[in-house]
Amino acid sequence: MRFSGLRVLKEGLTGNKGWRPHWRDPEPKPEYDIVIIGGGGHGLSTAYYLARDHGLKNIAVLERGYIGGGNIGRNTTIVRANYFLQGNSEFYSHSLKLWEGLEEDLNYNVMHSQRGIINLFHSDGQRDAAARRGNMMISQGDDAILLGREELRKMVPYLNFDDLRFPLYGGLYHPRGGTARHDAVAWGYARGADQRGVDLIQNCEVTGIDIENGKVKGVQTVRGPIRAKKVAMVAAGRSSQVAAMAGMRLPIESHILQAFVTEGLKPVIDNVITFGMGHFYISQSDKGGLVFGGDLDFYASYAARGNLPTVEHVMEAGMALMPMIGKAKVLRSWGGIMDMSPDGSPIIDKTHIDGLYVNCGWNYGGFKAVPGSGSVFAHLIATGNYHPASTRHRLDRFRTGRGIIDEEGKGSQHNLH
Amino acid sequence: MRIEGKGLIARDHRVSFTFDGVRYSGFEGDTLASALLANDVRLVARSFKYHRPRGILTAGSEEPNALVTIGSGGRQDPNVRATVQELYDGLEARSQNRWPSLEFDLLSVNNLAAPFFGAGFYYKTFMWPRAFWEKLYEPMIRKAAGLGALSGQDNADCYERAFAFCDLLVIGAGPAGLMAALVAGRAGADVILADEDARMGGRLLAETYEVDGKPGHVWVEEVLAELRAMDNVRLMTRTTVAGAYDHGTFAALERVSHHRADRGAGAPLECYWRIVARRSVLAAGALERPVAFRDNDRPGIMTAGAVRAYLNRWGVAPGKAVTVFGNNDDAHRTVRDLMAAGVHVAALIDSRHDAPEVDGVQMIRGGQVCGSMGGRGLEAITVRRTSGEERIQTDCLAMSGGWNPSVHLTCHMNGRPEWRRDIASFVPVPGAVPGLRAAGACNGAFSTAACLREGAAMAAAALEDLGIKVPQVATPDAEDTPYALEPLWAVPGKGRAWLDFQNDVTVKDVKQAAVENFRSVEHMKRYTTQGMATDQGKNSNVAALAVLADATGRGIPETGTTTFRPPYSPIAIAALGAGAEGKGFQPQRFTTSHAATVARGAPMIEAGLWYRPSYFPKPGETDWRQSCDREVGYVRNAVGVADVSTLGKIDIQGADAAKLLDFVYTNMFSTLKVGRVRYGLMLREDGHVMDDGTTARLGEDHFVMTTTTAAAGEVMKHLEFVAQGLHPEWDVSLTSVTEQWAQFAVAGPKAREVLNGVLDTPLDPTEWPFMSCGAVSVLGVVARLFRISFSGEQGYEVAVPARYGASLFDILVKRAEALGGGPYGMEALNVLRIEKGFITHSEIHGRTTAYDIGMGGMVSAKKDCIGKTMSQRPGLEEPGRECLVGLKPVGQDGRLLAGAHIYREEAEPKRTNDQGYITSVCHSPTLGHMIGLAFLADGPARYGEIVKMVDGLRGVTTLCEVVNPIFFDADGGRMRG
Amino acid sequence: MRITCPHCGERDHREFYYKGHALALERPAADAGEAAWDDYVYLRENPAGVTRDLWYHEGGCGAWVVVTRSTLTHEVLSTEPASEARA
Amino acid sequence: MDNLVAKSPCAGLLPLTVGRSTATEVDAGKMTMVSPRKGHAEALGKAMQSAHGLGFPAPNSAGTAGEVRAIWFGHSSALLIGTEPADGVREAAALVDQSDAWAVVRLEGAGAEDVLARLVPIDLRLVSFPVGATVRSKIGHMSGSVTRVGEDAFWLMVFRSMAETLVHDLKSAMEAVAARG
Repeated sequence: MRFSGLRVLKEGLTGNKGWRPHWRDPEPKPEYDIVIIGGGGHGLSTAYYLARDHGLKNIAVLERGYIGGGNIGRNTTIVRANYFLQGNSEFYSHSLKLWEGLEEDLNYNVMHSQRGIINLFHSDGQRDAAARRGNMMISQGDDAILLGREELRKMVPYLNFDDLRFPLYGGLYHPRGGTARHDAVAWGYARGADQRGVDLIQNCEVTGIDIENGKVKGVQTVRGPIRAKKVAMVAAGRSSQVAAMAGMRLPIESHILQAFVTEGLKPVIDNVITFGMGHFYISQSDKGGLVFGGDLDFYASYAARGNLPTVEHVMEAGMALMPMIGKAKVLRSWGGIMDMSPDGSPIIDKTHIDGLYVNCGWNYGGFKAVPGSGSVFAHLIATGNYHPASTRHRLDRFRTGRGIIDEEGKGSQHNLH
Repeated sequence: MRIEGKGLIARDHRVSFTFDGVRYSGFEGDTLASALLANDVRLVARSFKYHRPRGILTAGSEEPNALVTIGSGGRQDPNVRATVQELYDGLEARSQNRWPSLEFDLLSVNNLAAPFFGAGFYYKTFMWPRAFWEKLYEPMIRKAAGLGALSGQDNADCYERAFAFCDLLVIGAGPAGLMAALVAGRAGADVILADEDARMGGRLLAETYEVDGKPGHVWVEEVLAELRAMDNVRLMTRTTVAGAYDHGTFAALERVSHHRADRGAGAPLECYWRIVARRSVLAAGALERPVAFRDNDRPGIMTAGAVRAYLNRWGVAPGKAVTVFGNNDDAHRTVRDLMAAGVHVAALIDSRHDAPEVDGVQMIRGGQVCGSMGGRGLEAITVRRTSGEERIQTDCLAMSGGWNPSVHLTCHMNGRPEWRRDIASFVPVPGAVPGLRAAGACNGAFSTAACLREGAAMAAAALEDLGIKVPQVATPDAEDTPYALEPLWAVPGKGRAWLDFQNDVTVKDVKQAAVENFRSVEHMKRYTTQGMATDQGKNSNVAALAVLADATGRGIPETGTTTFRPPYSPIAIAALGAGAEGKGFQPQRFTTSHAATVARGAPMIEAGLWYRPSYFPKPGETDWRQSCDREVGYVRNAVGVADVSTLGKIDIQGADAAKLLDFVYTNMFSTLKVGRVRYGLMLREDGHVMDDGTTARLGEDHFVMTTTTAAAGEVMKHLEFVAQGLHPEWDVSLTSVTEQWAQFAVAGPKAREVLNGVLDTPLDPTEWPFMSCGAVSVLGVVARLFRISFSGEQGYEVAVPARYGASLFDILVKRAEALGGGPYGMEALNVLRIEKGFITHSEIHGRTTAYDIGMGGMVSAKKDCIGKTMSQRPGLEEPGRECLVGLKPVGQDGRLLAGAHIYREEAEPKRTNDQGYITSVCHSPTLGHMIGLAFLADGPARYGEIVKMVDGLRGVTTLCEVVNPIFFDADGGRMRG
Repeated sequence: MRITCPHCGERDHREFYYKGHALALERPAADAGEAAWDDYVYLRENPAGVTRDLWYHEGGCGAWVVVTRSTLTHEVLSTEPASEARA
Repeated sequence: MDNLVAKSPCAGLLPLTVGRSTATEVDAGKMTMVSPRKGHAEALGKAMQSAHGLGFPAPNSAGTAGEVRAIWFGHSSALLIGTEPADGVREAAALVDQSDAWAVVRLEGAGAEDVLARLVPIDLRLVSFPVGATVRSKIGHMSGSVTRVGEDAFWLMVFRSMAETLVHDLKSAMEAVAARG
């Protein structure tokens, strides 16, 4: 079924009786060409692009709970391509281009909103770093504008220009950055993959990975064994446990990231604003809630909930930067489990086991990567070659020291990225 | 309509307020909701999506409809629940989400278009043409969305935060909570009793039950009086315990001044508490659930318990002819209370065929309300029974679908409540929050007697855990009626039946979600927005789950459990982040020369938490560059003085102090002689540079290490980690002495002359060669002197105990000025160091190695050190890495920009041709042109090459020559001289 | 979250800085080889369950503390000074 | 001839009285960080006892002997206040002069506990934090030291450079407490 305004009109006039499931709930088959472990954003988009770009159909996505139930269902919905290191720059640029055609491609309104992102800076040194980043973006063919203090004031007059602890020098503006409706992205990819013949199997936890003579043979699940020629691990939040089934240890630590939404309010914040000195970022959803977050809770955890010191720090940053949001009331807070890698950048690679692939380590930037990640991972799985936009996200870069992509410059301590 | 003789309000204290500009009056003790109802105001708000007229549904913080805006300007407070807002004289409330007025709201046209606005409609449309999303559709949607509005002005109220500790936290002061507090209080335990209401007592204030043979509210007052008299009990009214966190930590919000007309006394509006409790009792009560039927959202339709609360606590009848509709015995109380108060009850409709009889009222057993009529308020309902449908004229419907225990806090640590079939509700699982026990209605015990019993028992159990002896406390007599109901979630039929009132989610929406395969409860919630309004599904989640279960042919337990995230009810960001406005965000650190520096007009810039001067302007200078160039000139030609106290200083003592330094620095320190200073480079264990600085050997076992300002804390942690974690066997003590010493750089050809003016013994140049150090006497005070240089000139740093810092700075500056020099700031300091090719964190930004910055040779081959092994990974040493170079423009006027990227002269400036980037630039007054430090692929091999600097952001392209990063005095003769 | 510092007693975790897994205490010899160092600096077991990790009581007494706790429930099972943890 | 003039960390900032609490600056005199050398903890305790009349303080405690105080200050250190460390102490410990490193503020009055409850994440009520108790903890966003020196009096210490923030934070908390009556 194609979605359109006309369709909505027609259904509305006939009692909305014609709607059909967005995806099937098939029984797992005994064998697939490719099994994808993880029905989150990255798993679903990988399946979608395997089908769309490589004509592969005999694919299953195995999801332990419900599709889209991981971090794609609990993030702050920001989409951007403002990285400054080789490896990330071309990858996120690729991803953003896919975002820009996503609605037509999926025939699903994911409400991708290019409302612009402003990264604030507060010193000459930070301006230099912002300039380095902006220049990289431009050289990659993306958009970046360096805003001075007065230009910034025109765009976002409600920031604290008078007595902010770290005064506002300006911002790096990325007009094509923005937000998207996170759940809809998962659903859109799920529907698209399903329409192309991919089996999405929910409530199907993988309990083992079958490996013989260094080659992957399939997986064990709570719904029985499934044979597969290739297996892709895309289970951010649980990457280490899945990899352990294949006898692997990953350079990943799992950490909690909390996020917050306020009650619905009339439009007041038009862009995405990030306040690096306060580890704070905020946007306003189309529904009116202020959606914002900050830094990690900092300790390794799988509890998917955080604690108060981080909550308070995030709110302090908000009050410092924009005291006009003080009366907005926090409605809900939640925590996601982040795959923190030792350089803050993802891993998209083959493993030493033939036919076994890994996609993990998204730190807290996985949402914007969903289209790009699926596209380059599908390319790798289907062709065996690295996609040109993702030649550097290698698993062995830490061992060799070649091509470490450390945007924060914090080194090997996972929680500092 | 107010009922004489009823209610616990202060009839002798009349207060006046406005709603949408119309003046009304109420009494002290009223909420805005009770006062509006007393004034027969029924239309209070508009819903989120369809802009349906809405009234007041509940009498508590779970209210989904009656949200208003209080106040204006910087005090404008949107989305305030009228049911929570206490009335005060002069209160100004306004309705929300309507235009032009509450009565005539143009966007109520959405209601007519409802067939096209079903669940998830926007995912299916607004996709064409593509450009219209940001330009047309989204702005339209955004404008329509949201309820209240922020003023856009800075928040003008004061908020505060605090910590509290106790043995037992009792959450909720209804019968269960009061008994728990009483038992624990009498046991002598350290107790906090917190309740979100302005008045403690819970349902006992809203019902007509007797406790211990007296009216419930009288018993409440007696218990409170006893508790107030106990030193070991703290009563926190107006305090909502909003979140349960690890290890007995709770977040709570106290509404300190929302009920006060005068807030000018400096009192905080709210206080956000972190309460640490060794044990806790959750006595949060239960929330009544509505029944879904066609048009069940009209003003005048309320929960039955709310009708009783308005009647009994506030003396208000919400209608002249009230109808009661329920599926349980509890609803019958509403009939009895209304009749006893003389309010006409039009009918009692009980969906159960075997419901017990209630005398004196027209009773319809086995009937269901299947629709409502009315414009902006209820006028009539339709009742369906086996014999057919019947219309009843009524202006208020009190409905009850049963009660949901308030399990919310028990979900905050991922606990999943379990389904209890007999009460058709979720109840907490014991242990869901460690140390917390649920008692009373929130635990599924609904009679007053059961609440009292459980409250006492749970407190006793908690005290036993803590080893506190529990006294015998008799449970007072109270009603012990069993709670009987037959589930009724949604009355079948055509039309729209509301589940989530605020978000306009109907039974149809949930069913449609199920049809579209959003069958997981989480999918349904996200697809329909069910439960995502400001009440977070308190009123609707269980019913929606039941509808979904029915639509998917599953039982409720298999369909899933509802979960709740903190906070229990919304909390203002200003409360959570209280105190962070302006300079309160982070501590400010001031050097001892701060006041003098500011007095000289120096603009201050942040360096970490510190403030340092940018430059010291002189009269006639119109541009910072003029000041900067002049200050550079001081140092190059005469003498400059700079406060360098912000650099981290760590005192290192012990027999193994030298071993520690050898281990944390790449180069050797055990060979350093006493009285000498050495530059050191420190790596992280992953082989990249962490920090640099000089370390002086003051004695055989005594060193003082200098770190950069930015990395002082990080280095201290690192050293402690090595000393405690990796080599606990070493004898070494680490103490930060950053704050003990005020330290000033005195640099330039006349530096010695300035110093000799303050040193009690003049410097002997032969005893004080470059990189020497030692104790000196400055104007009679024991001080330290280091001959080091970050400027490339003859330089010293003199350190005195910080109490003398301000004084010494003044003296040094005065003496420097007398010699043609003066103070210099960060801008000049930066120029001086770039001219010398000295690095800062602009260069050692966490991604560079010793090799990259040309210091590969400083990694001693003779010993292991932190980071050495990993720095030898192939990728960190191979050709092609970007390494430090100097850049100078090909023409004198060429402009360099930090952050610009570097390309080969002929190459197109695109990423794939990128050769490096510029980290630091300045105009060098010494050389007369701009200079820069940069990282360039294979840089040191390319001296003399012409490359292109491109700054696309600022539209600047400059040809540059790659040069040695030491631009000035390459052999260092000046600083040794 | 509350953590018992071996010196100070039970404290709010806002006083602590977190480093990561306690294997940071098991620093390999310089010549232990590539695999050992990769293990030490980068690879993590990252258990969903009991783990031992390193916290620095930065806002308190300055002790490095090894905390044994569950990453699933945040329950703290034991704490000890890092200086005594390696033996 | 130039002369060095001493200036205290809170000069110009204190005293301050709001409601029922008062903050004043303390001139504590000589302050020395004392850290026992490896294997000398016992000897240090004895040396301190014999020379200064008080032993090396146990964690979370502070001792006084006349004008001399010893405040436990970290995992292996204490601050010896009001005296020059004796030679015996010097032999057994690493000594670091801290006389100028800390701002020392005395907060006293009936409201003092309530003021600190707004700043310090520790139960500082008299029953759990008696006279002679001390903690290293956070005061607002700052690392500091809190010692109860009397039934309703505390010593607060933060780094000297943050004296102004300490006074700012104290003042806000004192005003909020006072406004509650």
